[in-house]
Amino acid sequence: MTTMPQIRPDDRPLLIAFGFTLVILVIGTGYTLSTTGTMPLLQPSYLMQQLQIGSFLGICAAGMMLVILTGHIDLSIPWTLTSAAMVATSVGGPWAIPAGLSVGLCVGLVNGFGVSVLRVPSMIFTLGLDTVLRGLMVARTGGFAPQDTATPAMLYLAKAKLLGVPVALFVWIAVSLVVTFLLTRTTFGRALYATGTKERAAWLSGIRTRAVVTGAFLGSALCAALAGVLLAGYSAKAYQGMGNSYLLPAIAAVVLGGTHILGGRGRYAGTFLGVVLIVLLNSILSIMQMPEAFRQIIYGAVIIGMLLIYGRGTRVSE
Amino acid sequence: MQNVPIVELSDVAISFAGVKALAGVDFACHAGSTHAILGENGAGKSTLIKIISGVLKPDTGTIAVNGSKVGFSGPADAADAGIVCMFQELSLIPDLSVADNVSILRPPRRFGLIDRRAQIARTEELLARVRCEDVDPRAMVRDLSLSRRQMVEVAKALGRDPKVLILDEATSALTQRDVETIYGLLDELRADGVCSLFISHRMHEVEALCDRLSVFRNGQHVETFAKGERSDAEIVRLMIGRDVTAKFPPKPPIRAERAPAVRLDDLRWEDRLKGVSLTLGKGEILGIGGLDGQGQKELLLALFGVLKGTKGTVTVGDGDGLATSPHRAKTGKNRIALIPDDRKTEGLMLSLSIADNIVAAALDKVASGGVIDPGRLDAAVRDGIARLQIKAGSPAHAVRTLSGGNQQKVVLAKWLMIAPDVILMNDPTRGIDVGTKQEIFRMMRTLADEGKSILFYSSDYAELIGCADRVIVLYDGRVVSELTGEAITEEAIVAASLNLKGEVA
Amino acid sequence: MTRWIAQNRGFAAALVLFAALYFSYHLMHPRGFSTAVLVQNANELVAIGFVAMAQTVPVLLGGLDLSVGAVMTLAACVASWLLDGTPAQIALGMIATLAVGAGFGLMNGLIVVYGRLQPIIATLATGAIAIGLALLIRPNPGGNVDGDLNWALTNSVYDFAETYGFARGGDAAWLQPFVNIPVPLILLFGTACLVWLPFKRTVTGRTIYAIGSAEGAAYASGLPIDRARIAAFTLAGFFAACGGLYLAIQTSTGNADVVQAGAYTLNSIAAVVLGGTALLGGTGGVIASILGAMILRAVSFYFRILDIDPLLQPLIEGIVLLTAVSAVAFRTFGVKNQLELFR
Amino acid sequence: PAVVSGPGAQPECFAPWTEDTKYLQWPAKEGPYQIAVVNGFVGNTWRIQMVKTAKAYAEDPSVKDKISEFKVVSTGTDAPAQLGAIEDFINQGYDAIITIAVAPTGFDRVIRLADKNDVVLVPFDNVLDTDAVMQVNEDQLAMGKKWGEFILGELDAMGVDGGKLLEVRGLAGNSVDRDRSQAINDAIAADDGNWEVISVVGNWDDGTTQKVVADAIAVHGQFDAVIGQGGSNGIVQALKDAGHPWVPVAGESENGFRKAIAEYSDEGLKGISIGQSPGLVAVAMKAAISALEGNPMPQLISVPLPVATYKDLADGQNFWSELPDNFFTVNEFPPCGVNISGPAIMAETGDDS
Ligand SMILES: Nc1ncnc2c1ncn2[C@@H]1O[C@H](COP(=O)(O)OP(=O)(O)OP(=O)(O)O)[C@@H](O)[C@H]1O
Ligand SMILES: Nc1ncnc2c1ncn2[C@@H]1O[C@H](COP(=O)(O)OP(=O)(O)OP(=O)(O)O)[C@@H](O)[C@H]1O
Ligand SMILES: [Mg+2]
Ligand SMILES: [Mg+2]
Repeated sequence: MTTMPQIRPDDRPLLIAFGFTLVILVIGTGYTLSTTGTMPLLQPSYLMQQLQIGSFLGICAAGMMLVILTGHIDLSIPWTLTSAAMVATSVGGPWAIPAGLSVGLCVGLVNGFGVSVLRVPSMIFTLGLDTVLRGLMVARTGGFAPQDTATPAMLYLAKAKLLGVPVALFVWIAVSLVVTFLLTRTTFGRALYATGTKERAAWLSGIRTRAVVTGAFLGSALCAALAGVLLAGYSAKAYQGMGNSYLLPAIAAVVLGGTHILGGRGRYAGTFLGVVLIVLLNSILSIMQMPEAFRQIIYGAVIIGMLLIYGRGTRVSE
Repeated sequence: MQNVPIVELSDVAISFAGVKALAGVDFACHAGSTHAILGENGAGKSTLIKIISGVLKPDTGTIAVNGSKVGFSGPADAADAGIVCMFQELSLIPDLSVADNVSILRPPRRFGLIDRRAQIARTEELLARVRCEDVDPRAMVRDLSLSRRQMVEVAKALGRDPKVLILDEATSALTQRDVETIYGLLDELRADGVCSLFISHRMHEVEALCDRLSVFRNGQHVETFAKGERSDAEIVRLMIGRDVTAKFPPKPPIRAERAPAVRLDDLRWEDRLKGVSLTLGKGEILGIGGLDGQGQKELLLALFGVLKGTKGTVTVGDGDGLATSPHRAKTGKNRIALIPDDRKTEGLMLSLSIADNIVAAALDKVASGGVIDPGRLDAAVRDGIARLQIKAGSPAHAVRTLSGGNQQKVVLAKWLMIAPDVILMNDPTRGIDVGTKQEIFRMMRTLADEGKSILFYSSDYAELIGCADRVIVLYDGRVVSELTGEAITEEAIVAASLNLKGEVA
Repeated sequence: MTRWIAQNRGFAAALVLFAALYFSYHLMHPRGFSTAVLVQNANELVAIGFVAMAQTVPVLLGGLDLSVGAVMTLAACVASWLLDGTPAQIALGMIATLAVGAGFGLMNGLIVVYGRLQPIIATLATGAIAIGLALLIRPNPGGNVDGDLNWALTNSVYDFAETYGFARGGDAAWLQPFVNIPVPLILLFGTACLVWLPFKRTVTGRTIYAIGSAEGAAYASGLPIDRARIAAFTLAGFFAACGGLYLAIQTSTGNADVVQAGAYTLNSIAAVVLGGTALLGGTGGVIASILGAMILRAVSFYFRILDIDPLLQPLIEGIVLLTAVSAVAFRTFGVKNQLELFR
Repeated sequence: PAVVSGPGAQPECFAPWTEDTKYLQWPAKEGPYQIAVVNGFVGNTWRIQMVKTAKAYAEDPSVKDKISEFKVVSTGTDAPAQLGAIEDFINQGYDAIITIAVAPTGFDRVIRLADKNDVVLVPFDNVLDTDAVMQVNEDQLAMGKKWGEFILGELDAMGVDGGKLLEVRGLAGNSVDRDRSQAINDAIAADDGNWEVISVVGNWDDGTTQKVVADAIAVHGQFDAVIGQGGSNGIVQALKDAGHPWVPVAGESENGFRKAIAEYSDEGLKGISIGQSPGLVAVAMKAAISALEGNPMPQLISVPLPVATYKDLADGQNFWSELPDNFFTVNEFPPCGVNISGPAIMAETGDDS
């Protein structure tokens, strides 16, 4: 129990996540060198491609972080993402992207209402809404989105390159800047942390916690919708189930980035690193052609291992 | 008392993240005595008893029980050694029944399983000993009032057959009658050879109860002496290192006519408020008295917009109605602030930094268009810390690292930042040391003089007498008495609290 | 009685809801109120019922166990190798399966307690590990489970007796009051009563409630916090393994289905909530969660007797779930002291 | 059912799997029949198309009068729920139950109950590892073999006799994935060329496939051909994005894939598209009705593989360039009188945008 040297406890997860990312790169490069004699992992083009793919996850995770900071969780990401993509492509034309984002708007408001006003546990309300969205998509499209091809604008955002860097990456960075600004420089950000720490005390301090929680869910749903629109651009079309693989990695990224799962603590830079880490881990496992069984085990072990190293979570002694 | 001390600490030191909470403490207490531990907020009293009761482990030093060294690995070990602690924050489980709570650690068993019937019988017995026959052993603790809970806590402690009984500000929420019960109990226990360690900021309680006193200051054991060896003034000087002359600032002369800041007419809510009418004048400190749970808390909450479904008319300032949420209350034409009684869950966000807590209510004051101005924020925080003389290493530290008194100051600082017109206070000095209390009272008077209105509930009659311009006493959700000036006396308040006259004012 | 309802309002509401749902299902079913239908419904309930039980224990602590579905799957995969041969071998296989589940739960508990990790995130990770192990054990679905066992445990008491030839093949007079009871129901509620109810009445069991209700107070009272935590996760692993064991017997198969495991985990949380147990911990119980699971199942029964457009079914299911959990919330509109809304 | 000797009814439609396939016969029942389809997972295009085909076929004049009640339920990937639904329909007195099994085993109990009640249980698509029930499927091994041989043939024609092949696998742990992959690799092994096979897992899902193929290209540079079990749109997309030269690709029967083959075959996208058809459900329904009428039926019914290569694609016939990518082109089986085409179901859906 002595003073922590130089490193602030807040920075520890960042440093560890960063270190771990380097370790992954080294191991992966070692592997490719020994098997094929190449080192794609260190090529800018490969890294760019990974980050381009990672940007969809990154955007989802940014939104998820807002919700986790309030002490809630958003399980409706998969079908929010899918619905936004499917609606966007079926509207088409210049209104495609606004239409997709407005799906996010609606989902966020409903989630916010259910969690903050009705006070249904977010775990279960967002799960229910996810099921409803899936039902809506199954029912509405009957399997065939009337029009499922992405518009040129979506294609541009997801696939084009600007100065050799994928535009999707710029979108991710823009989202990151917005979220960082929100969290550190606005009253909304402060209120978010306060609400996540102790909603009762925050409410009694005159913070409109219902609005704050709703805002967080809105942010999450908008991010998911944006990711959906981009993903549809990347795949050139929208399809059922495109969001299925974004929920758990988003949560894992947020947590690996040092955000406390019960809310109130965490920094955006951590989430960003968490996403990079997960994306690289995934791509290395797939380069190694790791069978699914080991993939799952490694995935689990990495999360546990890193959190153990963070050594967070104070024992309650009071 | 020349025998082996029942608990003895030698050269104990502990620090938290570099902050020394206790250093080089030698302390001993003996069987058959009631031993007071005194000190200002943050002196290290709670830390001391947490060490004795096994909650915290000292960094250095040893603990001996009955002369033999022990190393507790948790409260359970200490309980095995006969050390039973009533913490300042209650240690009852709200979702378990009273009986479950009372026998939580060593329940009576049958066939290896908890015997519910025996448990209830045992609980009834213990409750009878603390004169709380009105509490149903099957009731959930969460349904009890704070004072009943404290009494259940006492029953629970008794049920453990303590050799050493520690009460850390355990009487802070108790009514007079219960306090008397506890006095009686402690006397009985002393006769049985139990050592009681008693922490309180109420000198008269210490006076009435204890035979020995130990004073702590800045994490150090200053002195231990028998009752009567020192005068009150000397004790206070030992505690805070200076003289405290007058506890309360002088009251201004009584003014008959004040412009009303808040007017209540027949305010009703559920079965807790049964038609409260009163007027709070500008620049007035209006005290609320009465036994615990007579609607005082509800009255304050109602004015702060927490309660729904209130009836009756409320006029705030000139013509505003009742706020519907704390946010409305805070941002209305007449700003209202509430200092809640439970600062750990209602007043503070414990793991957030001191700075974040201080600005929590006034975020828009340090921001323009929702964007925070770091310069203004820092200035505001510094101002708040300075104004209330909060003892803190850095504003970036979590509030939970502050001692209770300083935590309370953070709550006050938070609300002063919105420059409220009406301040509602629910027992703001609970667990606060004399020095700080004095500061708080002085601040209240200054605020009043600036034209702010204060509605102030206290469980301590002395505070009402010393501080309020006017006192109303609530009984069963009604105002039964209104006292002004010289008429504010302990007798008058007690009589009104018990509704002895049976009349409704 | 009034006090019981007041203190168990969620459970009482769930009971009424289930009774109404289930009764009208039988009324509409061409063979309503028959043993066959009861047996069928019971079979469908057991696995999710056990997993809901498993989820309840950590929830009472105020945590969540996101590995219950995966542990169930792991246990089923283990069982699919072990439930064949002589009765003694089968019995050993069962014990081994349950031990694997309980052991995995124990590991969860140790990680949570000594690694000081939040349960929800620790079990998210260990769940992945469990699925990985299950995939190693059963790369492809399959298995070999004693046929008699399958038949006997998935039918009524009469068939059970007939299969194993006791109580004169099920015709003994003393057995007659019970012959129509489905064996799966006995297994489910039997485990609940024999394991959970006694456990609840130990200090460790009560500590679980205490932790969920007020952890600091529980610690300060000297309760065995760590032991209770570990016990809770171990018990969760055990119940999940019971579910897996039954699943293996019912399907004679182990199947390391990732999607199914995830669905079971999420449904278990839904069941816990529907049963009236607070996710924040402290109140509720295992029996209530079985009831919650029964409600979940009962909703899907309706798709089989009513003529509902198949492509609308997922939507209706979602809306019903959302409405049910929100209905609980309408209480919040009656709350007069808004502070009660915020914990 | 009784085991009888062949031949069965309508052999042009209900072709036995092999010559050794046994025949089953149920006692003839009076129609019309109650028929239920118990689906597992719902929420991807294939399943939705399957459900719509089933509903459309139930309205088809050739069978409409023979069906008195028709229900479709989807239980999700939850084995007990699927078994429960089947048992429930047995209890309700349904005559035939069509199902896509969530697992290839575990149906012993419902098979036993179905037999006891003379209910015809017909698994299709994901079939069971048992010969106790009548099943309908396309031959997955043959499909894998065909894919492999076609690709090797095209490479041979191009004069390539060695290099890197990319195999995109399906859902781990699934028996269909296992069969297809095994047949593909057997075909490659049987070739005398010098091939290195890189396997990635695409889960039969466009997005996952696109990502893993893109990754593989980034790491390995270039492939001589791609053999994918599903998610074929994703393969095409990834090749296109990476600027990978068009090479022979084997894949499923998504409309988008066929559109791409038609467009780029001149540039080297020599494609083959073989589909597991959602129309199988109609064949299974027809087989169930036939069995209920008392006809002897093959225990394992083999539905011919709907193969289309770049040589025989025709717009408006086996793909539709105006229509979305996501639906499965092969839906009808003329020998069986199942004539519900993909676009026909689409027309039924209506265009509501
Ligand atoms: N866990 C902790 N982390 C950091 N600092 C702590 C911790 N516990 C106690 N302290 C510090 O130790 C000092 C002593 O605190 P303690 O709670 O013992 O005071 P106290 O005498 O009980 O005061 P009060 O009268 O307010 O109750 C304070 O300065 C407090 O800030
Ligand atoms: N969860 C926690 N983690 C770390 N330190 C804590 C925690 N909870 C409390 N503390 C520290 O323990 C010390 C003692 O706590 P306690 O709440 O008894 O304070 P206190 O000084 O007695 O306050 P009070 O006026 O209410 O007397 C506090 O100073 C606080 O810093
Ligand atoms: Mg203290
Ligand atoms: Mg104190």
